[in-house]
Amino acid sequence: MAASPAPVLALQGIGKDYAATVLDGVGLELRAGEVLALTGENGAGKSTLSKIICGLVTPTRGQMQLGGQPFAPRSRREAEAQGVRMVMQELGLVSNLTVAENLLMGHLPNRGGWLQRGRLRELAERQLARIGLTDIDPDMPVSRLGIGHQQMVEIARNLQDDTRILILDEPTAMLTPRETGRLFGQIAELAAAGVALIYVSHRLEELRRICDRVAVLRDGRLVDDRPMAGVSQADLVQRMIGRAVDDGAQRPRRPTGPLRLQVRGLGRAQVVRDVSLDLHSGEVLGLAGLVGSGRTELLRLIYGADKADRGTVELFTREGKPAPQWSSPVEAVRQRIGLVSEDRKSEGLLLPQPIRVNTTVSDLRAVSQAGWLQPAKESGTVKALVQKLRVRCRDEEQAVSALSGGNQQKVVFARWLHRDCEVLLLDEPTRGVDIGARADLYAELERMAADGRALLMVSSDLRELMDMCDRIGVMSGGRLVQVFERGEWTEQSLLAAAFSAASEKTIKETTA
Amino acid sequence: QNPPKVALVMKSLANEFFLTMEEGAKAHQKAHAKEYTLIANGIKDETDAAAQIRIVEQMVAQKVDALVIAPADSKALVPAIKAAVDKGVLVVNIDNKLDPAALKEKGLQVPFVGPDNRAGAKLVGDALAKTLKAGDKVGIIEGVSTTFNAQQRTLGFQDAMKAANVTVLGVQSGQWEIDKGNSVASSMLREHPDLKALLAGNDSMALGAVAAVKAAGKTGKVTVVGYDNISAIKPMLQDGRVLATADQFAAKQAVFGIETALKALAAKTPQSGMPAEVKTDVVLVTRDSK
Amino acid sequence: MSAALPARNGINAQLGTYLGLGVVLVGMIALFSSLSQYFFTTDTFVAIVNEIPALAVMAVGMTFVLMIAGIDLSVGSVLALSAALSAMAILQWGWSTPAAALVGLASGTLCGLLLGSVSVAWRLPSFIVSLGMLEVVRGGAYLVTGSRTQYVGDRIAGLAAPWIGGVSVSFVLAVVLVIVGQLVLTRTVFGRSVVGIGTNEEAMRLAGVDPRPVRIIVFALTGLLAGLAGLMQAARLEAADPNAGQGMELRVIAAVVIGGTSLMGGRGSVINTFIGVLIIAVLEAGLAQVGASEPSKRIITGCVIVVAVIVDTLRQRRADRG
Amino acid sequence: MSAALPARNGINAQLGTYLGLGVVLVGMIALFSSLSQYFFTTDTFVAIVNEIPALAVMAVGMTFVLMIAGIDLSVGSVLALSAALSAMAILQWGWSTPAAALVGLASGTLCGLLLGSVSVAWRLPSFIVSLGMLEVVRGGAYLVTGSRTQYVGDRIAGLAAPWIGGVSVSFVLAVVLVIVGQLVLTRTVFGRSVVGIGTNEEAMRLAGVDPRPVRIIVFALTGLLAGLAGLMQAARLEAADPNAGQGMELRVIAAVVIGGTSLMGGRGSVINTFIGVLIIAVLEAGLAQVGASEPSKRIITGCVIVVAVIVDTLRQRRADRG
Ligand SMILES: Nc1ncnc2c1ncn2[C@@H]1O[C@H](COP(=O)(O)OP(=O)(O)OP(=O)(O)O)[C@@H](O)[C@H]1O
Ligand SMILES: Nc1ncnc2c1ncn2[C@@H]1O[C@H](COP(=O)(O)OP(=O)(O)OP(=O)(O)O)[C@@H](O)[C@H]1O
Ligand SMILES: [Mg+2]
Ligand SMILES: [Mg+2]
Repeated sequence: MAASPAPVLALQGIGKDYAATVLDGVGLELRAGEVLALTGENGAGKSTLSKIICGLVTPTRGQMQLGGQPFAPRSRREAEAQGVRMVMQELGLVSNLTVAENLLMGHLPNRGGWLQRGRLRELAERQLARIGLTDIDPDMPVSRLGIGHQQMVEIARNLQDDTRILILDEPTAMLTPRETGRLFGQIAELAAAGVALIYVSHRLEELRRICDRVAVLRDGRLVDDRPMAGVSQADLVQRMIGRAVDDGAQRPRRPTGPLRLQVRGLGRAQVVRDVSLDLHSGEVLGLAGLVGSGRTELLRLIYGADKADRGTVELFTREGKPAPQWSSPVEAVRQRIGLVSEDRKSEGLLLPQPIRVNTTVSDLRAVSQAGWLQPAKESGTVKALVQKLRVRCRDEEQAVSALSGGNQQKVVFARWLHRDCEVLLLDEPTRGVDIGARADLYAELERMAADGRALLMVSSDLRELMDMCDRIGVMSGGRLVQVFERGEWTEQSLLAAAFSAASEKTIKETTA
Repeated sequence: QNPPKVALVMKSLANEFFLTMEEGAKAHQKAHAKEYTLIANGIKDETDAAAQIRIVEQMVAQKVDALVIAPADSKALVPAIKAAVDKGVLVVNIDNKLDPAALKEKGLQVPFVGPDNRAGAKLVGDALAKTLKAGDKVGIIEGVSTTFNAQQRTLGFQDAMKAANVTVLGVQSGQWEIDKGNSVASSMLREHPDLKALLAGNDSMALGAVAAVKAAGKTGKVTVVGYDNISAIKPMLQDGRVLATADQFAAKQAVFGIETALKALAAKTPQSGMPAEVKTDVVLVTRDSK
Repeated sequence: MSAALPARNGINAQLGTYLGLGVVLVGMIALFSSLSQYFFTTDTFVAIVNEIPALAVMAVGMTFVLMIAGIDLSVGSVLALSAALSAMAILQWGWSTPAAALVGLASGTLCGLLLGSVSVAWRLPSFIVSLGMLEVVRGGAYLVTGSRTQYVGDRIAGLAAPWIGGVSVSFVLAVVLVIVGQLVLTRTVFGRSVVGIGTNEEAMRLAGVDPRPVRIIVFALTGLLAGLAGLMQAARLEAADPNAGQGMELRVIAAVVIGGTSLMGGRGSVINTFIGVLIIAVLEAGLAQVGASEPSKRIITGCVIVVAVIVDTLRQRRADRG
Repeated sequence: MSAALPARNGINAQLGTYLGLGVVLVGMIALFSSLSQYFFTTDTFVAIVNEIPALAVMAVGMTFVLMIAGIDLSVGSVLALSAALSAMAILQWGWSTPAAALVGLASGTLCGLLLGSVSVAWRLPSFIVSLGMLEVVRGGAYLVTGSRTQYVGDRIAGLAAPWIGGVSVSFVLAVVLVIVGQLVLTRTVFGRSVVGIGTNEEAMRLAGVDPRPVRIIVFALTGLLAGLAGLMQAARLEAADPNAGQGMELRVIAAVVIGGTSLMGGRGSVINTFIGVLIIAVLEAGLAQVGASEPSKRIITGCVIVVAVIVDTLRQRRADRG
């Protein structure tokens, strides 16, 4: 990577104050053809810094130069006009518009205001092809895509020819290894073509794989900025959070208790087909699979959030007695089943409401008497959970919308701890969660398992599954194709299973 | 040969006055079932001329022989009536007189069968004036200010007050409604503590005014008069909470119009050969009226 | 910050919430007092106070409806129907006044229940269902009364009778309902569900709170309160007018929105709604009292609605930022 | 699936979109034809066709407003004001008819522009701003006309004059506007921005599309169309009635919502709106022709509104699933 001597982008003393100071005195240089890793704890200010660079947030202090010229974009549009683009951490697609329209929104091809539909399709197809999405119909409404595909579209949207700087804010949080691989290929190509990239992620092994340099933010300050070569993972963690974490060393299979959840022949349309599985007390069962393989839908069917076309789900108490059936989330929660959904923004959180309100919704009876809430009890309960999960916040009255992504996820988690769930369904539970917080969540999961609860966890992060789970089921094309016992799996065998059901065909079917 | 078909188009049938009118017409038709058939319609909102035009057009499409109409607006209905006449429908105007200038411009002759609202209001005002002294102060609660009848009644009230040298302190709209009439009345009573009487453009607003007088603790000190003689006003007349109202014989109004139309149909009188005006009665109603 | 979220710094912040609207209200009173010597008198305030119960009570219900991102356009018709039924129960069927009142309240509740159930069962926007109800229920009021204003007399005047210092029972009842409404919204499980459903219905469903019964109850409650408003109105006028309450839905919604409740759901306060009601009532009374002409009444009313909302919004934004 | 999303299977799917409402419409026509021998005649349909232009034109604008999750309650008042100004321009200022028409259109556009700008500038819900405008503009119409209907006569009747087969210029214009509206919505950058903003405003902002000018343009356009509706109405009445269009906002919204446009934004079709307008017009015409009583008119209208929306919703859901 031959870096040219003059930086394309230079930041000096960048600071941002909201109610509190979230960025302070950040100085950074970025050269053409370079991939910079930007990392740090949840709430360290990574997204804020990225947004400042691409014009979405105005800094309180400091200057920027782009190619030697002063650079102070007032809107994303202005930044994009100068070739500065960003893939946002949170999804920002418009569900009622087509894939093509989303890809080109802001510069739709037109003649006198009238869309040129042929050209639109052509441009969209070209852009999708860049990241290997040849199997998506550009005229399909985005609402029909799974969240993983949406993330790919979001990335594709920012792969433009005129890009000088591209920021990727946790692009792989929702992606499985295949898509991640394609993305990395694209990143290497861009870097070779002289584009400067900033890559924000909590997945340290990814950073080590593709980045040239690493910058670490802590509490809004830049605490480290050095070449990636020679930096060890432990070193990075130490820098990020100021302490070492246990990296989930090889643990033996947990002792399993009685059967708690029995799924038989569960299916819905073409998305989930004939899935049967058993989940035991004290066990963590993982679910791996490619984007769109039906894992999310399976969890929703079990939970009762969607109606199954066929199949049964049965729950057993700790004593092994069959519990009542349920057909809606409301009844499921009554049976102490919880779901951490993958899209916390639209399906999980009450964004403008305080942490307190978000936490106790899952069981308001526990903090009320005869229908009247007990404010002291409620606050106390939530305070304890906030402390236990180390949610970074002013206090439990802060609106969830003002928390960083990782901390928002902790609040979702707190909700189910409050409900004291016997069976917890987790869909990408550590999406966007920093390594320190992740360790906190893992520890909590560990405690739950040890306490005899049953956990079913979907994740696109194979490392996480391999570290945490006692068994891993692999879904492909809506089927549960194989279940591996601990010790039986390797990364290769899991991936092979995930690809087994001719995935290209699957995508075509499910999106038609 | 089928009996002729007559369409009766009124203003709001949610207004007791027009409802009574409709019922009178239906009773008349029942008694003369062999002589004609009747389609009666009203609009939702008394001032919605466009809605009434729609009904007139549908009546023409229904191929009625005669149209008896109480226009929601004395000018805006003229083009629709002209179109009806051109299609050979015989038109009779009741209740609210069509604008002579507009009719003239269209070269139309439409007989008006109905009362004189201004004269009727003057009757009520005169009855009130007898209980007042020169220099006393009163307030007027008008109907929807933009309507012809509301304007005529206010003018009639003012005529009477002027004749008796009584001061009218204000005219405010109660929108023909009991509730609005009530709040306007109570505001007037507060602003003018020496008010002696409230003249309401219809009985609904008079009912509202009575309630306002009571709430202000002025029962017996402030006289209320109304217009229309609806059934709910009768107990008020009896115990003196309302001094007087006017009766335009709603039930007969439409009947007069229908009879005029039937006569012309029978005699094959053309539209242009119809009489210009048939005045109907307005009488004063007080406790002593039978 | 809306009052549905308990204030952070206790009493002070709570008061701050009412400040923006309070300023508008006081400004209006001052203005009218300078324009009319009789405005700033006990009589005026007693009269205003006795005029608002129906509006206030409906606004309490509407606050809950807007909180769940719904809307109820049928309240004016429901008011008329419930007053009409009560009146007919007394006049035609010879029922006792309490029994007649119960019929009125029950009919209101049923209307709300129907509205809520239909909109929940078919997942239809309450806007359109209540628009349909507006027509149907008004038709019902005409049917019941034969489209004639029914004079009932003293027998139903109880609610409107002056009580302490000339203030009517209705007003006291309305104030009690405002306070109860606020407590229910902020301090009960039901209220919390309302806030949550208004903020993100799907999230609430996945968190195990079934939004459907909550929605239905909110509409039924609003129907009940509209029915009560019908009784209050009938008591004040000693008559039931089948045309009563026409266009009232927009006045009610204006009061609630002036009070800072969001039409998008999740944000609102019953106390602020009450201040909104006061603003509208003072405005109407003041304009009538100074004898403003019809066009100027319209223009001023429109401007006040918009200005009040702007003032409140700016204050709210400042508070959110600080 | 709404027609704003390009249909996947071309013509067939497109037709399917209109099926649910079409069934309701045909059912109503069949019913009224069986009730009245003169209903199914050219005269009736010509009359209906000439009644709807004002409603249809306003509904086109309202579709766009609902698409961006806004609402405009002021359209009825704007109709009255623009008719009033045009009439006064002719009567008082002695202007030519085209110049007067321009004044009417310009005033409508200005009202919409004001509404849009205020609601965008302070980020206020258009519901409340337009509620304020409803009052202010109505007051303006009273002022301009001196609260009296202004008779103008033949000179402004042009738009309503029968043209081909008795069908008026207004109707042809309305149909053209419906088609143009649909094309703008589905085939232009502006239309796609409208859909996008209604679906997810924040995402559009992030994608570099400033929602503010789009919002303002939508309201200005709706004002312009309401102004045009005012001219159409004035042409039919040959007069400007300051009370014209009262309560029209709810009829317009009912038509648009019956046509399947979502009040939450992002989803709608101008063609379907037009079918909604036809449903309302046929219903009103039919009820008038059979001479239904006032209460039954109300009750039937309310039920049809709700049933039409239920039918359309069920069809849409089935389509979405299949
Ligand atoms: N609009 C806002 N108003 C107030 N505070 C904010 C706002 N946006 C972000 N913050 C705060 O700024 C801090 C930095 O947030 P940011 O999203 O940049 O963190 P991050 O490093 O991207 O974290 P994560 O890894 O969780 O995505 C957090 O404490 C967050 O609560
Ligand atoms: N409502 C729907 N209509 C049509 N297709 C759908 C719908 N919901 C999901 N799908 C499709 O079903 C497939 C399975 O989706 P699901 O979200 O369960 O997969 P996943 O394994 O969780 O992947 P992801 O990483 O995308 O979340 C996807 O291809 C998705 O596009
Ligand atoms: Mg971030
Ligand atoms: Mg998923």
